Amino acid sequence: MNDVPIVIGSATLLLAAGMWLMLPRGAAAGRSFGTLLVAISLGLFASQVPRLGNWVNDSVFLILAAVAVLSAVATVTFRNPVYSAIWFGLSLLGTAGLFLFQGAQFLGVATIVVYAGAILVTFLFVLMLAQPEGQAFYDRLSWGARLSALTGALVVGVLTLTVVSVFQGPAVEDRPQSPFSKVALDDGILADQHMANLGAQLFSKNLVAVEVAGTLLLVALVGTVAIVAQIHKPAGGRERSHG
Amino acid sequence: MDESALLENYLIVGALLFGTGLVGFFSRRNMIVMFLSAEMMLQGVSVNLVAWGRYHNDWGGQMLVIFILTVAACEAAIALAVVLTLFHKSGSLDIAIWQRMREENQPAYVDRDVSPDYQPDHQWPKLTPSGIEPKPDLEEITHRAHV
Amino acid sequence: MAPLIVPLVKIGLLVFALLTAAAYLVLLERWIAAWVQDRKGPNRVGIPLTSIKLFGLGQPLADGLKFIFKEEYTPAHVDKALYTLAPITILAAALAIFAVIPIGSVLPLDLPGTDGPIKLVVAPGVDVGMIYVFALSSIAVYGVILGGWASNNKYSFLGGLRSSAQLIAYEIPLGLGILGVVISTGSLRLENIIFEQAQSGVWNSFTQPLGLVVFVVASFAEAARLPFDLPECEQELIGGYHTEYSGMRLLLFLIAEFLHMVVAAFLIVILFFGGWHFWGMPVPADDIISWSVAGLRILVLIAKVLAVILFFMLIRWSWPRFRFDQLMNLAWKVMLPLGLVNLMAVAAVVEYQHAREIEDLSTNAWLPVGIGWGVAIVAWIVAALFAPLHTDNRPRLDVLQPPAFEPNSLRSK
Amino acid sequence: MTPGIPTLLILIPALPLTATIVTAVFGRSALKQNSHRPVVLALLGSFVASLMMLAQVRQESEAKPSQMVGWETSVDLWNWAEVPNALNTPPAAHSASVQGIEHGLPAALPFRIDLTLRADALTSIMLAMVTFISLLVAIYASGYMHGDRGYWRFFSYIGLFVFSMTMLVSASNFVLLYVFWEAVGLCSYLLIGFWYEKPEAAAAGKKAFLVNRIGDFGFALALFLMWTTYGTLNFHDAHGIAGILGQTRLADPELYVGGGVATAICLLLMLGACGKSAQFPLHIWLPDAMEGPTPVSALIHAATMVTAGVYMVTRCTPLFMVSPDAQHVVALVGFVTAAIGGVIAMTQTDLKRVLAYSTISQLGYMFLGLGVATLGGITSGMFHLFTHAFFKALLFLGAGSVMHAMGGVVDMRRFGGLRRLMPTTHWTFLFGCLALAGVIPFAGFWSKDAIIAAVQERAHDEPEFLYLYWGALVVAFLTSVYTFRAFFMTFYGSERVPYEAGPNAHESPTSMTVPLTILAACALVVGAYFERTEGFAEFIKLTPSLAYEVVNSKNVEIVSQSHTLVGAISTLVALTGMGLAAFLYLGDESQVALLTRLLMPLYLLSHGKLFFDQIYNVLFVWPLWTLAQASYWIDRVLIDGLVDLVGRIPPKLAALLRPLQTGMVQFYALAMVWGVVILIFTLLTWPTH
Repeated sequence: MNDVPIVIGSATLLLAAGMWLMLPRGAAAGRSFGTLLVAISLGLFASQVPRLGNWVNDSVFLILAAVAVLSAVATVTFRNPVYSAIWFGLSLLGTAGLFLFQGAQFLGVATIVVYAGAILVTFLFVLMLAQPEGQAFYDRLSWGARLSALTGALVVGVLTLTVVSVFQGPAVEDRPQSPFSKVALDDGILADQHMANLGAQLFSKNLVAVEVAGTLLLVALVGTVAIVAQIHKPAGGRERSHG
Repeated sequence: MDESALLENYLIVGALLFGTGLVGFFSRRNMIVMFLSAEMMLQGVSVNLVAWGRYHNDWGGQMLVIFILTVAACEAAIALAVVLTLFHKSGSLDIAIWQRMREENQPAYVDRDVSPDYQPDHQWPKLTPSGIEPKPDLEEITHRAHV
Repeated sequence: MAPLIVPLVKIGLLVFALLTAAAYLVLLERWIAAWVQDRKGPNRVGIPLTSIKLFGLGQPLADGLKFIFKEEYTPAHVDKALYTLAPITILAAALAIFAVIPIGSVLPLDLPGTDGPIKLVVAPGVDVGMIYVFALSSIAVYGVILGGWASNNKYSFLGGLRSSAQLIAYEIPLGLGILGVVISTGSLRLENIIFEQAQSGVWNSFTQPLGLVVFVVASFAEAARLPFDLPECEQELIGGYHTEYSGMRLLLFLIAEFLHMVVAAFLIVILFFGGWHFWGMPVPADDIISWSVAGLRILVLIAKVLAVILFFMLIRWSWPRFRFDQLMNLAWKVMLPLGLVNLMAVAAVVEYQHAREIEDLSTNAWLPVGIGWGVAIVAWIVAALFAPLHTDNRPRLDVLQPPAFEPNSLRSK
Repeated sequence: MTPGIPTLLILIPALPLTATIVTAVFGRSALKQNSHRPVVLALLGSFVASLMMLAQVRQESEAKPSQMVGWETSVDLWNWAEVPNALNTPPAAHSASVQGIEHGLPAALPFRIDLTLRADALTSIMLAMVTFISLLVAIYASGYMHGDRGYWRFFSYIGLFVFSMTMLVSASNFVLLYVFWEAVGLCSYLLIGFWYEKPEAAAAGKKAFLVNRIGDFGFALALFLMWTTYGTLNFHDAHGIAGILGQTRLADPELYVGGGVATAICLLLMLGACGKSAQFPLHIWLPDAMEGPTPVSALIHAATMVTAGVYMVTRCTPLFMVSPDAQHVVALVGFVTAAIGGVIAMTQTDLKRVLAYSTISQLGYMFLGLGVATLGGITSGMFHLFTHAFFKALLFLGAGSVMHAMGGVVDMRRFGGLRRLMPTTHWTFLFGCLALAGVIPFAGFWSKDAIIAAVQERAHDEPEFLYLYWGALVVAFLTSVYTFRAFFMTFYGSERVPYEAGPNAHESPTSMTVPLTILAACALVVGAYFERTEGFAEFIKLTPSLAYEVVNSKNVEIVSQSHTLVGAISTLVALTGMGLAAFLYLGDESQVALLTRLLMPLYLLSHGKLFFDQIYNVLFVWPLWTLAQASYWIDRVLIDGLVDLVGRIPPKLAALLRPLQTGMVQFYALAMVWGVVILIFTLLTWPTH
């Protein structure tokens, strides 16, 4: 078991190096090497966690996770922001698949509706309006690429180490085990009437939170209009109505 | 399915998404890509929450993710408005333009890797402007275009 | 192996049927166009190498062949990856929507390894069916946006931008129209929505005429059919987002457009016109259904869908295109409030029925129907008064002089 | 049906206040040159109300209940402040309560201030006088101030002043009195500095305000002392506590604390009165106050506000009665002031300043009368206040009329012989002069004689007062001389008009001459009328605090046996003074020059106003200025230096952290995440046991 910290540490370093190589750094090359390093690092991370025990489940999960994480890496490292957005959309699809895999049907679909259908499209819209030519010089540059890649990888490493050291502790009896059987889960969170249960939860236990979220949406709407309205406020009081 | 193994896998996926988002937020200069990275961090958190909710057979995780979605929508609206405002003021999505809030005697962050007169890869030919410059249509300016 | 085979067969049949249908819908559309314009439509192409014309039924085949064998031309200035990705995205999304759409109810076919009769839907039992449809229709936007952007052409680009704005704007009234049905049914599964209407015999279009109007208008816009085909209007944008496309890629775009229309027709029928239900048909439980009833249901559903598609085409050839600002006004100032009003009315009626414990709608249909129509008429009148769509061309008092040129100091830096 | 006394009491101040608000709000934009209308209307209303109240008070007073001493009534408007158990050890003097324990000591006294108005003889006569003079002055000012840029401002100040003054005389506790005492001071400041663009006017306003502060300081101390001594500040009995001037205490004079405390209270009150009524040594502000518009001089600095001190001392008669030392101080101060005023007025060349010093002198007479502290003295002091208001207002308004015609010139050497040019002003001014000089039968004669007679009466008991008696006669002589000096210099001799007046110097408009005429008539008759009917003194005596004197005093009768003799002497003195003035100023100026040369030191002394300003400069202003400079230096260099030193440390510390503020958003996020990473890492590796 003593090699776990070493493997995770080296995976972290590989991830940092790979991310650094992949990040846009002007004319510097080495992207494909960086991609290789990141892939190796992800493989090392994957090697340190137990598998799910069923080859169908395993493969589905691994594919979804790979889609999500690799698209995420691509989002961050692609020079063209439009590509970044597309990759992010793919990453969202992967995440939505992960949600579905967990039995969170509504979240899987809602993520696509909200993120991919509304947020990302709006951002693509703005991006295309602002940078119709695709990329600008600042998209070829990074701020502190080395430091940020190291920091991000370090966070991943620390979190992974924490998780692994808790779940695969030296004493087998100390490792956490879910107290819920398959039957209990099927009666609870994996029940057939998913939407009905979710709605019941949402509007009973979390009613206040729902109201607060609604208020938040309203406030954000008003705030957005207020912020954007001042763009069109001319200096000399001349205002063109677009009503 | 081994529930604790599932949880562990999901936690690590969440950590990876979160860390990748961090890297993007730190290093990218384009405000919209920064925003995408921030959203990616939220995705990592959401994955964690859903996994924990399944592990504990509790709806709280999914509830929280629903609220994360709400907050993300609000955040997107506000961030979009702010980005648009900043873009309107500077004509660029570069975050480094907005480093004026630094301390007085701090040196400005300047780009070293690419010269400022960077030209994008493709240079498409442009037609030479010719003929008479069109005058602004008075009617279009002085009449309502629509209701 | 049956659990895998049955869905695969379903998918294969469905895709084949849809693609063929799309091709023949093009022919149908051209016929209708000719009929509307009082001329002859395509009527020559029949069986090749013979002189049998078959009313031009061979036309789709010829078209398809032409598309397939045309040179796959990729302009030099496009972003190749996204240029290729765009039509694939849009077609994939359009096809994937059909995964949850029931075509009829069930077939009383008892195969080994399957439990019960075979459901005539690719993915039965998806609890979030309606939201799934919604999610995939929002994915379809990407095809248009990316196609427009990747073409690196100003017309395409404008088409893409218009499309994204339009689709996002009309998703809200679309959702509001769906929500009314979902509230009154209490389920997001399309099968349940049909079954509910079939049981009571009161279609949702009777109780929610306002919702129907909102949904139909929004689905026209989502399908980018004619009164709302701003993203690709020939007169302004040449071909919109598919200006730069040709060959197979263009074919994919065109098929996807027709599939959108088909999806819209299916949804309108299922949500508002009772799906496979027609009065006088027996409504037995799924597991004791007979072959004749099952077949009748499929026929009824297809007939209804065809009728709606015909309606779509008639509208296309009889209605002028909106201007873009009118389109936006219609979405935000008319359809959104109308949808909200409908939603609130439905919610009130449902609450009332809950409170009075009225379970069987068929015997108590007058109240919801009356309220629905009353609300619809009143809301329509109010909307017509407050959001007139005529053009106001009075001189603008605020700008009588052309604005002076003001250099934007920040931007020039 | 006439409104009752409570309604009138509220109405009298409320009308001018309303007019003030209306003028202040709408004057600038809407009323403009019509700003006088609301104020004049309100003052007319107030005056009518005061007359009605006077009649009712008279009626009520004569039918007063037998157990009452004098007659009074009070109206509680609302409770202003209340602190229960404010005074835990009741003062020795507070051994009486109205109800409950007759002479016991309550455990604790509340500090309670009500907004209470009172009506009695003194108040009602003051109200009538104030509103009448104000009304006439306001009418006069509508002509005099016409065309001024701050027209609306002027009238809003006038309204505010009348409101404050009426509240002052009708207040029924010392706190309220003090508040409005300050309010009239404020109005005085505002009106003196009305033409604030003029540096002299601004300086005069400041001077008046500051000098008044000294007096007010004494007044405030007197209030504190009274509170600790009597446990209340009410005039009347209220809420089971005997007021300072209430019926309980008046009926039993033993309840007044005597000795040093009483003297202290009285002297502090007197200090306040000195400030407000321009008594020596605080008289120096009044001549400078003539920088204000002339109607203001007439209204505030001659007729009404300066009499507030006299009113207050009169009101507090019971307190003064228990302290003979204080009485002597009052009398002495009064006499000294009268003499100073008379002497200085002899040589002033500024018409308004002559009148100002004569005001000081006459106020001194009033205090002399109050200081005599017999019933006769006090009533004659009040009587002089009353008559003086009329003829002094008349004189000032006449002077204003002259100024108006002469284009603002007040130097008597630059004009002369105006009697043909301004006949109405001439005649009315003559009436005023006769009244001031004390010529029979003009108003001033009766009241001044009453004072001199009261002094002489007191001299029977205390021979020291004989000096004051002779002194008062000398001052009367001086009064007569300087009054007619001013009169002759202005209206007789060869006709001279300064160039500022322009070619068409003429009589003032009707709105100015009508008040002059009315006041002239009053100056002629009020004294004689009240003297003949003896109405004034009889009426004033119905005031509770004076009625107590009637009950307790030995000499109930108003002196009248020696009155005739005194009257004859003073008439003689006045006529002699007139004659001297005529001799000096009607002929050629050689006599004046000769006399001036003969009495050069005296002349210089008088012309230099006895050098009070200079002495004060040396005694107070310079040391204080030096002290202030030293304090300024200490504050600037020592204290500020220390504070600055402390303030320089944080920037130095902050300079260490400043490089972290790079302006790049990413850097901040990075720093945050590093913090989290370090935290998690520490938690992971921290030894748990």
